[in-house]
Amino acid sequence: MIRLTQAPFDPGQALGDFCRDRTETGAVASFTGIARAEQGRTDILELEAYPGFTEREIARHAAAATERFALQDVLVIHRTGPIAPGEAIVFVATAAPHRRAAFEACDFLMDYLKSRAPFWKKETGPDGARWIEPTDRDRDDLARWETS
Amino acid sequence: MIRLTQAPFDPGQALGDFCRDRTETGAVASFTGIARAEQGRTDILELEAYPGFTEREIARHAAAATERFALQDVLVIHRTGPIAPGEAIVFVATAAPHRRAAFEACDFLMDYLKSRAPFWKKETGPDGARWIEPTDRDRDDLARWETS
Amino acid sequence: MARVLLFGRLSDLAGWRERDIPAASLAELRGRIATEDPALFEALQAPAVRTAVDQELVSLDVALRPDSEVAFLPPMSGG
Amino acid sequence: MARVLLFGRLSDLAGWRERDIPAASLAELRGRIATEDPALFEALQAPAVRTAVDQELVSLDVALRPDSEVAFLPPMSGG
Repeated sequence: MIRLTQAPFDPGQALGDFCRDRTETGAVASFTGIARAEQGRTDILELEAYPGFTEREIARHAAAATERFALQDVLVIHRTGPIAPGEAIVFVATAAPHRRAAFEACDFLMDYLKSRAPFWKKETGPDGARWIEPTDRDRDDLARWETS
Repeated sequence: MIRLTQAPFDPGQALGDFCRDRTETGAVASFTGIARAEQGRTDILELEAYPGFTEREIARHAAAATERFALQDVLVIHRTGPIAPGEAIVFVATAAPHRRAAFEACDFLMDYLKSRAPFWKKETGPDGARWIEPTDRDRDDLARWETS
Repeated sequence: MARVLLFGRLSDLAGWRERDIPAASLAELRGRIATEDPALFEALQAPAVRTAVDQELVSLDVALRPDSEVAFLPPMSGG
Repeated sequence: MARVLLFGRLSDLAGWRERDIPAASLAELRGRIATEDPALFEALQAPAVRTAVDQELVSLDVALRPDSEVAFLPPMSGG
């Protein structure tokens, strides 16, 4: 399931719901991205999405991950709008029979979300606002998954 | 923190508590291991620990992971005693400024827990009971982390 | 006519986020933007900026229907 | 005297989990087990079985104090 939300969400609630009533899963990996205060350099983060398009693009990658890693289930929750330091920005959970697939799929989806998913991220701090774009590190991380 | 528990625990609660009030963390990776029914082949899993020794050995590896991956925090919860299919056996959460360190540390700790931590695991099903020992896959997974 | 959407730094640059611009093709739309706002046109030409028509990514010129939605997408970054 | 603990399949094999056995060293303890229960002794010799004295892993012979705790640990598997 893919969910965009303007309101804060609780990653613990999300993981609890995701793990419930699984008797054949074995492994659930999760990732929670949290807005950092950067020692006062960031007051607020603002995430813009393209409603409809964004969900569909993420769903396409979640389906690719499901096939590639033989997942049983996948959940992506992503905040949009203004986000305060300490609030969760993104939550990804993957369910598989064994741990390697669950870990790799979660890692793969996060690399995609960081550098290719249709979100635009603006940081506002005492020095003003700036748009954040993928770093070289993000691009290198993503390149790990390219199949030749 | 390292916690062994005879009672069922909620991985969602654990992740929610672990993520709370973190304004400099950025990344929390988690892994939840769940007891599988194996299509009726497993009725109950029984985990034995060596109280005191087991916690200390895990704490030693958690400290090694903290240093190696520059973690901000780590949490390990492990069940002991009889565990029914669908119940969480193990929960590991790692906190770091960036996602690569959080993911790798969580993966590293799970590989350790699967094949080196002082637990003994017995599966009981319609065909009787058997002790589970690390698989070749588990040993290969662990070998990935060996530094030469 | 097309509904044009700008995201991220592009809307900061243009000073708007959503506008109707009459055009029968993507090429014509870009031409109109070039006339009205050369700085925005320049920004849209960057290879990292992607274009979606009716929520599908396109890389060549395409015809626009009267109710088409055209979105200009600067480099993306979620999580 | 030492308090001896068996874990996993070793306690199934021996039929006990915890017992006091008089011995002044690990070697002496192994000798007594060899006499009383050759099958258990054999199982303890497997290289995969590790030994902890007073909750520290040991690989050579060590002296035992009267209140020492000796644990025999077959291959471990958590998670």
